Amino acid sequence: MNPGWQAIDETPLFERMLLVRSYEEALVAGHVAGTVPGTCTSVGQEAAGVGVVSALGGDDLILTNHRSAAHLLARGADPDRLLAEVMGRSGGYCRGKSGSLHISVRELGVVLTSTIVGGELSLATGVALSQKMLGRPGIVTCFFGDGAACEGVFHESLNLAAVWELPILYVCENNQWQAFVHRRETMRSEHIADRAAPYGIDSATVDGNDVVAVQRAASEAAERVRGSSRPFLLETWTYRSRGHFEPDDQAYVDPAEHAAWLTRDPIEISRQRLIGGGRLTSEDAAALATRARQRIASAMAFAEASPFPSLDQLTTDVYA
Amino acid sequence: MNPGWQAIDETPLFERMLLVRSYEEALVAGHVAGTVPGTCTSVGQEAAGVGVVSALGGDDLILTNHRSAAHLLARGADPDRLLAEVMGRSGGYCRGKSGSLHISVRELGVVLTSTIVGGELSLATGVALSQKMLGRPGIVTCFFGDGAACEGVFHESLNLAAVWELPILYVCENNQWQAFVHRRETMRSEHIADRAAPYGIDSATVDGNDVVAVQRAASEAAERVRGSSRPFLLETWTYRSRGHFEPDDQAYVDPAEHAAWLTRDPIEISRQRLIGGGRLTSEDAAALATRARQRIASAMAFAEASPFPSLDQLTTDVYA
Amino acid sequence: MPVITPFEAIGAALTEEMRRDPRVLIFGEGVATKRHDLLDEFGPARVRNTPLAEGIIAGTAVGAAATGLRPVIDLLFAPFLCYAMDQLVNSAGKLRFISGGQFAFPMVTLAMTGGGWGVGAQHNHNNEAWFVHSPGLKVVMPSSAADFKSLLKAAIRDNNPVLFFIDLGLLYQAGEVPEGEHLLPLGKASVLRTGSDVTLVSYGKTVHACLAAAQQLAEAAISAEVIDLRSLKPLDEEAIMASVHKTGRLVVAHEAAKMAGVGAEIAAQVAERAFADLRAPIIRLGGPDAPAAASHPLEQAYAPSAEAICAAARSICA
Amino acid sequence: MPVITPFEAIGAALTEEMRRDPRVLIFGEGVATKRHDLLDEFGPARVRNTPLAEGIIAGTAVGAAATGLRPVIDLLFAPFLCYAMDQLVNSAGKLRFISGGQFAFPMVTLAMTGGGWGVGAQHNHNNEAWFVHSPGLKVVMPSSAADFKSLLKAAIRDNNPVLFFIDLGLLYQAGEVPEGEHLLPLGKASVLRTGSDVTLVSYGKTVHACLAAAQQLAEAAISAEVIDLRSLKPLDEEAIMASVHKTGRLVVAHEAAKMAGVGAEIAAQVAERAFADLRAPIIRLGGPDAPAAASHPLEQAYAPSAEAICAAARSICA
Ligand SMILES: Cc1ncc(C[n+]2csc(CCOP(=O)(O)OP(=O)(O)O)c2C)c(N)n1
Ligand SMILES: Cc1ncc(C[n+]2csc(CCOP(=O)(O)OP(=O)(O)O)c2C)c(N)n1
Ligand SMILES: [Mg+2]
Ligand SMILES: [Mg+2]
Repeated sequence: MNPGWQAIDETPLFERMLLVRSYEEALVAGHVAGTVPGTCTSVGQEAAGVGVVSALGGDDLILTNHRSAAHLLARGADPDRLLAEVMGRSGGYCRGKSGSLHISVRELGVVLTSTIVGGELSLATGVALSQKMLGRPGIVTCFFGDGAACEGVFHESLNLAAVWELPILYVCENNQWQAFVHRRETMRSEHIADRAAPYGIDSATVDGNDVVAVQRAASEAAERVRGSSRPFLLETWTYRSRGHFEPDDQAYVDPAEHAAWLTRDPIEISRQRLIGGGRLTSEDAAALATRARQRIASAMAFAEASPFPSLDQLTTDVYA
Repeated sequence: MNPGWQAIDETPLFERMLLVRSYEEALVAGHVAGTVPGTCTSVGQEAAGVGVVSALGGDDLILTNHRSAAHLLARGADPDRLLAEVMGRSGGYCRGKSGSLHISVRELGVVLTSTIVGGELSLATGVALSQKMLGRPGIVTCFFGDGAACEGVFHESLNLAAVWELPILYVCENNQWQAFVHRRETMRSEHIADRAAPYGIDSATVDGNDVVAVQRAASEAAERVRGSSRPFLLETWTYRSRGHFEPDDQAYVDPAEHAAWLTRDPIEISRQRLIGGGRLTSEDAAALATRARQRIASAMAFAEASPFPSLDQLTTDVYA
Repeated sequence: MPVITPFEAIGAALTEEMRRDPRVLIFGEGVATKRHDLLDEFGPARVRNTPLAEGIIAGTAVGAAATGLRPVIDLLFAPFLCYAMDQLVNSAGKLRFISGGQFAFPMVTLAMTGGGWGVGAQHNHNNEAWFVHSPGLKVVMPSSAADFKSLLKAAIRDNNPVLFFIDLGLLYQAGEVPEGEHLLPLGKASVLRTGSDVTLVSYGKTVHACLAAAQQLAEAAISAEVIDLRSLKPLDEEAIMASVHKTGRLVVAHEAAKMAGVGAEIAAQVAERAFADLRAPIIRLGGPDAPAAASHPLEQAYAPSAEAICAAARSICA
Repeated sequence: MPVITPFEAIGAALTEEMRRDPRVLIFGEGVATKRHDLLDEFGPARVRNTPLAEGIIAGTAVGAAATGLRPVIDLLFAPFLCYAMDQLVNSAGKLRFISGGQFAFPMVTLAMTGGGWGVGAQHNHNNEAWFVHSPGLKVVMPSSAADFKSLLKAAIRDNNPVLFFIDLGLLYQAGEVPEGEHLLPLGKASVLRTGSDVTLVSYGKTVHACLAAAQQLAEAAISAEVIDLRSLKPLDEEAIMASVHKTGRLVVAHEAAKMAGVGAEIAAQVAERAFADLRAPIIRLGGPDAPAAASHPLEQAYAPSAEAICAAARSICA
């Protein structure tokens, strides 16, 4: 599936972004209220996550990290079980053992999520090796941040994927921040994509706040990986609007940079394009937002009703 | 000191290469005789090592690895103490505790030698940080192999050196081999130098078997590091003529490649140029070779006479 | 006496040592952001943010320590030390010996560990025993705000690589910290409560569980001595032996997994050197041989509780 | 019975398991070069050389294991595991638990350790205790050619990540290896010699020092039982308890540093569970708390000798 610009129906992407935003607004509110632990939100990065995931096929696999809400929800994860996991409840996808930072949902092909920065990069090659050697159709999409691109395993992963010709779509969400450090302080080049060529890997950079542009770029990139069984690196240029981890006063953030990016909120960009193109009225858009909030409200109810794991869970799931 | 081609006096470089070759021939003979443990020789790479080290100033520091004979001897290390170290004797530079694989000689500015592949890359940044923060004049030269360039720490080291503007001359001896694996099997590009640009580091590649070319390229590179207090990557293109570690039958080596490189033996290239240029007669050259062998013979006598460390050395030098 | 948190005590120790010695510097991911008071006072050369790369952060510290600086690095959470094991173990711990004593490595590595934030097993993993088992390193793990400051100052002045573990559960537990210059020698334990029936040995957060247990035991007319190791390497064997000589009974507790944890070393030393003094089995309490869960009740149940320590002591004092 | 070296026994185990199960593959630095017989039989997809990058070698194995393959990786020397600690400990050991049981990691990591080649502390470092202290892993360390084969076959069939340590000193010590299919369960120790006065517990190369010591002890009319742990995790506690119940005396010996080594765990378990059986202090012998030197006499003196084990046993059998 390689839809051209026209072919892309933006409304479902818009809805997914609304669901992600509502979900994370609920996490933030819950944190303030003391009912939800701190989390890494992807507010401002919804288009980067939703755009890529919506370009993937059902056979494709995904590896992600600590900032995974958009990837999981775009892939169709159940908000009930996600919220339950974040809140450490037995009804969560990982029985409450993961919490928010390393949620895997195998049934959706979201495998081996790691919160060790670079963990996803170190595991993606093996997942792709299985796909290749076992003759499975899907490619492997590996989401990582600009900070992860500073870890040595980034270098090792790309080099091995290139040498072994592994079907990996590397997706770097360059959100300008690496926890409490700006990308500027950690590398001389602006773009992670610049680093792919020496390994013999092709790359592209896309406006990560335009969900349609991301979806198209990701579709093209995924097709190249599928066709060549070679890795490709796609960089989504975006911004982490909220702090690194709740709570975070962002006192260290340059207000001008922050303000400039807020004017490019991915959901707002999408909303205006949909309304401008006559595909939605502002009432429709508002209704979709309300529906998303309602879905998350019921998920919160589910999560709060889900019991904590019993203490025997301390030692289960350790050995196979 | 930045001598142009003319200015370079090749004879002392030729002598150093002869000393290195004699030293390693003695190690090999000793190994066959059972008196010397196995070692990693740099036979075929003498020009790469001697050329670079001879371009450095007395204040400059060197980090090297398991294949260090040319670096150490070119820097003026005493063959007596080197051989004693390789043979695990108390008269060795490291009291016999290192053996051949991680010989440091602090008094010569050869610091923190590590046999962990990439170890020198992980330590060079800190040494350069000291030079910079303590206002010392010398730059830091870090020798590593093409294999080490596959370790993640290569990426981390170059990135940090670039961001912190550390005075490091990275020297990759690309000898085509990584133990029992050819470079071809481990990376898609032929040259390590290609990997420097994305970090914002300039690089150059030089014929590593031409000691004069290496000396000149290294002098220029060192001057750039000195002048800019920025890292630079120099790749010396050479070949590991003997095995990885004695003994090694090299059954895995392509005979054609091996033969082709043997025709470019760095010592022979130098010898012919010196004789051709009328700077040496073949008798002079032979006499220099004999002198080198004699020097190593006396070193072997010293080493064999040096006692093994006493058992109390098991627990000394652990804590400061 | 001023009451401050361990987070503040660490800042105070860093400030005092950086004022005292210009060779001391600190770097790590976000250090300059989170410790901007240090940045303001000492400037960007001595207080540095780094790229996200634990290996080179540690390697840079090792190289700098060997050549004249005295770096302190913040590697954040103990599991991230996994990316720096080569630099910490193979370089910092071994290169002095390998070089025949040519180099020393005065450096301190900070790492948070233990439960408290519900962040799960890739942030919460007490791996301090790895470093106790590795040559050439020192390992410190304080239990009070005052000790955080005194031990960190001593660690910075030590000429060897020191792993300084920060128990997350203590980071914001304010306590009295004396003004002015106080240093504690590395390798000396402290007897926080004297007793005659049983010795409770611990470190970090679990020390407080031992003190609570001792309180409960006192109500049951069992006199417990509580030892805070403070430093795991060097380990204060003599303090442990002296106490067991007196009490004849030993309970060792820590949050780290019991299996091959530091408690095993202590129990083994006592079983060898104080066997004649022992009047009862040596009991160890530690985390299960499993990763730590994010879920709050599981995370809290992972570490030995005062009740469990009390019950263990009672079982051997019967 | 054919007499082969452990190097050959490892090759035989790999060959048999790769024939039996097409999901088994092996990769590492030079594996395809050094094991060209495997390359010839199974081809370049299942026998792979890799770039020099332990982290991604291990990470690739973890990712492959979770998704249907059964990788064996060769990381060469134990100190090089330092570059793969995150993948082995934080991923292979923890992600099953973290994911609530969604993944299993059937993979084997080979690493050589111990003295014998005079290559110094960055090649020779027995760090197996780190992995015994880490959740979710299994740790195996054989002492004979036959066990190398049987334990490696069992490790390859195990559905968990197994660290398989190869004692360098044994690699070319040929021994009888029975033909055909023989597997040993992971977690079961073997009593190599029965005795009634003292129990000698060890693993790897040091098992042979214990057997020699037992011989010498017999001449002094001391009857020593020798236990080869074979697997360090799971640890066969019952075999140890049963033996100490009989002998009342325990000596534990290994080449790894004594400080916080596996011997500490064994001594601690006995001091807790078999206290009533103990008739004498528990003696541990292990390497000094120092890196291993390259110099031959120092390297050889690092590991406990038969004489030292014998003397230790005599000291508690007096
Ligand atoms: C190995 C490791 N080091 C540090 C951390 C702490 N940490 C968690 S997320 C993060 C920032 C990661 O930045 P980036 O890769 O750009 O991802 P982003 O958070 O921006 O999505 C850091 C430093 C970690 N989890 N793992
Ligand atoms: C971390 C680590 N992995 C593997 C080894 C084993 N080893 C020693 S040298 C070597 C090859 C290194 O290749 P390269 O970096 O090109 O240096 P060269 O030997 O060619 O000079 C290997 C694999 C090691 N010493 N350290
Ligand atoms: Mg980022
Ligand atoms: Mg090479």
